[in-house]
Amino acid sequence: MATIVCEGLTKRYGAVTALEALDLTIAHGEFMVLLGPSGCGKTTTLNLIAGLEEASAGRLLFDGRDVTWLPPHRREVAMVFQSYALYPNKTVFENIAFPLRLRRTPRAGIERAVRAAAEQLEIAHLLDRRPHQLSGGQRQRVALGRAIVRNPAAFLMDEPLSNLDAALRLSMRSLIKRLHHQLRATFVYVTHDQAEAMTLADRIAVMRGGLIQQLDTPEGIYERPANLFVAGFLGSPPINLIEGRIEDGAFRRAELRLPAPRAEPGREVVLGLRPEDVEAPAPHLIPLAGRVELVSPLGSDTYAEVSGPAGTSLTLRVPKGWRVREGEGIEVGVDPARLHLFDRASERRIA
Amino acid sequence: MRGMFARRAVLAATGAAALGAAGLGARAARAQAGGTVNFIGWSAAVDQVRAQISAFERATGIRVNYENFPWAQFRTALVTRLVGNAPIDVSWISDAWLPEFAEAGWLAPIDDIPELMKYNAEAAEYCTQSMRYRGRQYGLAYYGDHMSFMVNAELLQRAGIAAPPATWDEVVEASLRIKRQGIAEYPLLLSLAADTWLIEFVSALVFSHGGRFVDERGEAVMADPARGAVRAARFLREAIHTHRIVSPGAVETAEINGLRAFGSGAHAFAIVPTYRIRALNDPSQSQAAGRIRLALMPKGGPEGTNETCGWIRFYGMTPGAKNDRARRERAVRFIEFFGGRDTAGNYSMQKLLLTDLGLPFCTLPLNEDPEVQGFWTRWAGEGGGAVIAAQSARTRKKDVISPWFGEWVETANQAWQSVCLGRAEPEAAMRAAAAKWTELRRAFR
Amino acid sequence: MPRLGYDERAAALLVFPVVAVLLVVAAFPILYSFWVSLHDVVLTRPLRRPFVGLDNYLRVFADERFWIAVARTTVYTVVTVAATTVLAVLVALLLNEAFPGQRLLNALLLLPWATPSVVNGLMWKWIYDPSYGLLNGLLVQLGVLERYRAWLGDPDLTLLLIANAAVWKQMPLAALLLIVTMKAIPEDLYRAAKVDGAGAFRRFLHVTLPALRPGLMLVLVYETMISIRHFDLFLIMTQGGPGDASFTLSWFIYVETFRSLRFGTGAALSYILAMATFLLSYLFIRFLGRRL
Amino acid sequence: MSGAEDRRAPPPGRAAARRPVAPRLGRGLLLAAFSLLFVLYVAGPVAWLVSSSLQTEAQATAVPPNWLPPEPTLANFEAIFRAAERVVTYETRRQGDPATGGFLPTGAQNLLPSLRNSLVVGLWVAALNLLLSLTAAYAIAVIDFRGRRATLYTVLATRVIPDIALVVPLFLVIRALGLINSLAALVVTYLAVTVPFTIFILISYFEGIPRDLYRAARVDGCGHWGALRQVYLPLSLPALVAALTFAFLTSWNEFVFALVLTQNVEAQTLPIVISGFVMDFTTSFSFVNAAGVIAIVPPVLLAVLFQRYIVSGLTAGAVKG
Repeated sequence: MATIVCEGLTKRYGAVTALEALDLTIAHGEFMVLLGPSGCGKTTTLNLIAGLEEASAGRLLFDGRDVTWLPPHRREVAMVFQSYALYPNKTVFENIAFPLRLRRTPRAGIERAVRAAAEQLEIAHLLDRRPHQLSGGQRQRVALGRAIVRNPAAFLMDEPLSNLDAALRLSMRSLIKRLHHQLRATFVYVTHDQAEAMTLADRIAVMRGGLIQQLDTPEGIYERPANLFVAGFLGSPPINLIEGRIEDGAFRRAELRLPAPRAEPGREVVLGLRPEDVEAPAPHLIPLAGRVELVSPLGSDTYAEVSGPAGTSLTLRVPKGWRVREGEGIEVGVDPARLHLFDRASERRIA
Repeated sequence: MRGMFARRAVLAATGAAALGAAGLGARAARAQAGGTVNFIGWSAAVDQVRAQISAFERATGIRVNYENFPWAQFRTALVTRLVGNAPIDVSWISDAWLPEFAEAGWLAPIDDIPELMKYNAEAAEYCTQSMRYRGRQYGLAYYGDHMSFMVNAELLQRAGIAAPPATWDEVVEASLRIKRQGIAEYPLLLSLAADTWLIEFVSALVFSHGGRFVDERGEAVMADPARGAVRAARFLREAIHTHRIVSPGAVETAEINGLRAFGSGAHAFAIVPTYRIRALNDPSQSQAAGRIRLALMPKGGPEGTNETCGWIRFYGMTPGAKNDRARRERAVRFIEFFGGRDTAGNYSMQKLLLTDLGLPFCTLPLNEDPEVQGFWTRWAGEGGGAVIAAQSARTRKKDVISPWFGEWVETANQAWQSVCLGRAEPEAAMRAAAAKWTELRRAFR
Repeated sequence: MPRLGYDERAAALLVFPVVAVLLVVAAFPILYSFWVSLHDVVLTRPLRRPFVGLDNYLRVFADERFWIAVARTTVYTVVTVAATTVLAVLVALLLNEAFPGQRLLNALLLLPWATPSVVNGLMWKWIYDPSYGLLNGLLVQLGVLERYRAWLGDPDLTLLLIANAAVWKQMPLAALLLIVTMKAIPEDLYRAAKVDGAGAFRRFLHVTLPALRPGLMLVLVYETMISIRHFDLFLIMTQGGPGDASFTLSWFIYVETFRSLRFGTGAALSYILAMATFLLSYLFIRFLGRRL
Repeated sequence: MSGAEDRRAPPPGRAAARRPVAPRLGRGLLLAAFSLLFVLYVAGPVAWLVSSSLQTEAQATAVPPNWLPPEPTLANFEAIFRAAERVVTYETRRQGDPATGGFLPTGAQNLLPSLRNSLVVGLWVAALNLLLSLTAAYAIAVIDFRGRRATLYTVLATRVIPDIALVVPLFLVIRALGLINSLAALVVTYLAVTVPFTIFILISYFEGIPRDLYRAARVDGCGHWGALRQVYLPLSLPALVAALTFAFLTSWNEFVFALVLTQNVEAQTLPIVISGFVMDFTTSFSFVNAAGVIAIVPPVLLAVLFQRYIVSGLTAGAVKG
C-alpha cells in the first residue's frame, strides 16, 4: 500500500509530448480515476507509474522512495487490462499463480493464495480451464485474481471494463468497488467512461493533451467544472453551451438574457447549462422557452431537443410528469445558481 | 604458436570462441604434427597415388596426408589454400601455372637440392625445360604428355579409307565421306567445353596449322591472319557450321565426355591426350577397344606442320616446406619417391602410371624397359609406340605460358567458344584474345 | 543525453550478439570490400596492392564482358522473375481451391523448395544431357524430336534452360507466400462480387489480384533480389558458357575473383551488382508498391 | 426415389434455379488437369533423379531412357556408404583410369563426412540463429529503445548485398581470423545470412502478440528475459519452427560461401562435395544422382514434417508486406 507522487512527470515520443510535467499525488488507499478521451495521456501516466515506459523527465515516488528508474518487476504494482491479458498457454490457476511463482513463493503458499483469491472472485470452479474457455466476465475476474493474489503497492487498471457488455460492466464495477473497500489499497483507474469514473472514484483527474484539466472529487468535477473541456466531457447528455457576452451584469445573446452578477462586463463568455438543471417554471427561476424538436424518452427520464431563444439548440430534461410533443412549445425554469460561465478565450470557469 | 594464440584472441573477441570450444574450430594446424607430408593433387590416378603412398609410408615411416580435388576446381582450391596459409608441403602443379606461382612466391625452386636435381640427367629435355622459369627449376615431373590425333580404324575401313588423313583438309574430306555413308553423324570429335583442357586442344590445332599464339619476344601474334591461329579458328568454325562434321555440342563436351563418346565408337577422328589410348583400347572401358589407332597430327593449311601441343605436370614444393628443415627433408624424400626413383632404386611410380593408366613419363631409362615397350604395343597397336615417339619429337609446350596465363585463358576460352558457336568472326575473336594478352602483359610490369 | 534505463540496457544486451555477428561477418566485409575495390589486389601478386582510386570501376565499365554480363543478367532475371511469378499465381490459385488430394499437392510443393540448389542444378543438367538426358528421351519418344540434341550447348536456349531450373526451385516459396496472402482475403469480398454478378475470371481480376498486391510485391522484390545474384546453377550447369551465352554478372565476379584472382576488380564488380540490387529493390518498393 | 427423379427433371420454367451441373463438372476437370500438370512439373524431375539413382550406370545412360529402374539396385548407395572402407595398396588398386572404369568418383569417400559436416553446421546454425534472432527480434519488436529503427534497418540492409559480393571480403576476414576450412566459419557466416530474415519473421510475429500480455508479464514480475521466455517464446512456436527450418535449409543448401571458405573433407559440406562429382574427371551419372537423393532426403523430411508451421509461421511476415 503506498502513496504515489508524480513530480513533473513528462513523457515525449520524439517531437510528440504525451505527458507534460504531471504533478499528482495519490494518497494511500485512495481510488484515483484518470479520465479523458483517447490520447489524453492517461494510459501513458499509468504506464509510467507501472514502469512500462520510462519517463523523459520528472520523478515518481512510492511512499517517498524514488522509483523513477525502477523497472516494472521491481515496483510491486498489479495491473488489470482492458484485454484481460491472460496468458493463453496457462490455466486459470497458473495465470493467477504466475506473479507468485516469479516471486518464488513456496508451493503451499501459492496454492492457498490462489484458492483464496478465486473464492473471493467466485471463480474457484474455473481454475483448471484455459482462458479461451472463459467468458469475458470470467476472464476479467481471473485478471483481477492475478492482481489481488499478491500484495501490491498499488492496483493499476487500464479500462478494465471496456470490453464487457453493459450489464456485466455494472456488476464488475461494483465488484471492483467492493474490492477497493476490502483491500483498502491504492487504486489508479484509467477510463474514458464518465459513469465509471463518477461511481468508482474518490478523486478524478480529467486529462487532455497530456495535461490534467481538473483534479477533484466526482461531485466537485460535476458541480464546478474547471473549464469548458471538463464541463463538456462530463455529463450525459452533454452540457448545453451557449456563446454570448456579459453586459450589465447579465449574460446576453440577442434577445436571450440571463443574470450573471459576478462576471465583469464586456467579456466574451460561454454559458453552460446542464440538461438536467431545468425544472418546472417557478418564481425564483428564470424562465426559458422554446419549441420541442425531438423527444427522446429513456424510461427513467425524457429528454427533449429544443430550439430555444436566440437561435440556440438545447437539450433539456423534461421535468417529471410532463408530457411533451414534438412541434409544441415548452417553457421551463432555470436556477441561476446552477449556470456555469466560462471565459471564451481561455475556456476557464469564471464563476 | 604465438600466431595461433593471437588468432584465438580475435576469435574470443568476436564471440566465436564458443564455437571453437564446441569442436567447430579450425583444425588445419593439426596436420603438421609428427612425421607427415601434406600432399595435394587433383583427382586423377588416385588409386595409383594411394598405392604408392602406402609403399612410401612402409619404406620411410613418414606419413602422407593426401587430399585431392576435381581438376576443374583445383587451381582455385590450391591458390586459396596457399593464400590462406594452409600447411601444404607438396602439390601437383601444371606447367601453365608455374610463372604465376613462382612470381607469387608460392613455389620454392629446387635447383639447390642435389637429391632431386640429379634426375635431370635421365629426363627428357622438354620436361626439364617445362619446369624451369627465369632460369630456376621448380620440381620433378609427375608425367608429360601431348595431344594425339586418333582414328577409329574400323570406321575408316568401313568407309573405304586406306590411310589416316595427313592434313586437316583430308580430315574434312574423309569425314564428309563417312558422314555421307551414314557411318557417323559427326565423324570428327573435338572436346571444346570451356574447361581447363580447352587451351591444349586449340593449341594443338593452332600449332598444326603452323601457327603461334605468341612469338619468341612474347608479343601476341594470334590475331595475325597470316599466322596459324586465325586459320585454326576458321577451320573449327567451318567444321562445325559449314561441313557439320563436328557436333555443335562440342562446346559443352568436356574432355572426359569426349573420351566416352570416342570410346563408344561413334566418331572416326578425335584429338585426345595420348595417355587415353590405354582406356580407349581397353574392352572393359570402351566399346571401340582394339580399333583406336594413333596418327601424326594432320597438317593444316599452307604452312601446316605435324606439331602438337604438349604439357607437363610436376611435383612442386612450397616455400613453407622448404624453409623448415624437417619438412623439407620429408618433402624431398616424397618428391624423390614419386617423381624419381623409390627407395629400392626403381622408377616405380612412373611405371605404375604408365602401365595402369597409360600416362607417359619423362624418365628416359624406362624406355628400354621391355615391360614398357610391351605396353605400347599392346595398347597402341603395332607401330603405335613409334608414332607416339615421332609425335613427341614434334611437340611444343604452350606458348602462352606466362604469369598472366590464368587471367588470359578465361578470355581466350570465351573467344574460342564464340567462334565454335558461330557468334564471332574468327578474326575478331582472336583480336579480342590478343588485346587481352597485350593488356595483361603491359599491366604486369 | 538521458541516462540509459533498464529497457535500453536490456535491449543493448539482447541485440548485441546479432549486431556483433553482423558487424564481423557482414558490415566489416562490406566496408573492406569497398577498400579492396579501390586497390589493385591480385592474389597471385601478394606483395603489391597499390591504391588505384576508381580505376577498377573504370576498368569494369570499359570491359565489354561487363556489358555482355549485364545483358545476360537482365535477360535471365526478367525471365526467371516473370515465369516464377506467373507460375506461382497459377499454383496458388490451384492450391487455394478445396478439392480431394489438395493436401498432398501442398506437401509436394515443398519438394523443390527443399531441394538444395546444387542438386537442383545437377538434376536439370542430367535431364538436359545431350547424350542420355530425359528431355531428349521424352521428346524423341513423343516424336517431337528426330534425334538427341544438345540443349545447354545451344547458346540461344542456355539462359532459358537455366532459368527453368531456377523457376522450378523458387516457384514454391513464391506460391506459398501468395497462398498465405490469398487466405487473408475476406470471404465477404467474393460474396459481394458474386452478388454483383462477376464471373470467376472477373472475381480474380477485381478481387483476388488487388488483394494479392502485398504478396506479389514481396514475391517480386524477393525473386528479383535472388535471381540477379544466382550463381550455383551457372557453376554447375554451364560455367558461363557456351561461349558467353550464360556469362552473368555473378559468374563474372566469380571468374574475375577466383579464376583470375583479381580481387580488386572482383570487389568493384560486386559493389556494382550490390548497388544495382539495392536500387532495383528500392525502385520496386517505391513505384510498383503503389500501383500494383 | 421418385422425388429425386422429379428434382432431376424440373419444369422448364424453373430451369434457372437448377444447380448448374456443367460448370461444376468443368471445374472438376480443370482442377484435375491442373493438378496433373502440377504433379508432373513439381515431382517429375525428382522422381527421375530417384529412379536413375536406383539403376546401374548402363541402365541410367540407356537410349531411350529407362523411366523406371528395370532391376532396382541399391549399388550406388552401397558404394557411398562403403567408400571409406577401402585401403589401397599396389595389390588392391584398381587398374585403369577410374574415369571410364570403376564409375566411382574419387571424392566418394568424402560424401559421408560432408553429410556429417552439413548436419553439424545446419544444427548449430538453427540453434544459434534461434537464440540470436529471438533475443534481437524481441528487443526490436517489444522494447522501446533509441536506435531501434536504425538497428532493424541495418539488419535488413545486410541482406540486400548479394552473397557473391560478400564472398571476397568474407574470405579475407575468415582468413584473418584463422578460421578458413573450419565449420565455425560456416556457422558464423550462415548466421549472418539467415539472421536478418528470421528476425524479420519473428518481429512480424511478435507484433501480432497483444501488447497487454507483455505489460501484464512485466508488472507480474518478469524482466525482459522473463517476458521473452514466459510469454513470447511459448506463443510464437509456429514462427520459431519456421525460422528454424529456414535456417537449417539455408545452411544445408548454401554453396558459394562453403565453396570459398572450406578446403577439404574436414569442413566441406554436401553441396561442395556433390558439385565436385559433377566437375570431376569421373562422372558417374547414377552415382551422382544417388548422392543427390541423399542430399534431398533430410531437408524434404524437415519441410514435410513442419509443413503446417512453415505456412503459418510465414503468414505473419508475409501478409504485412
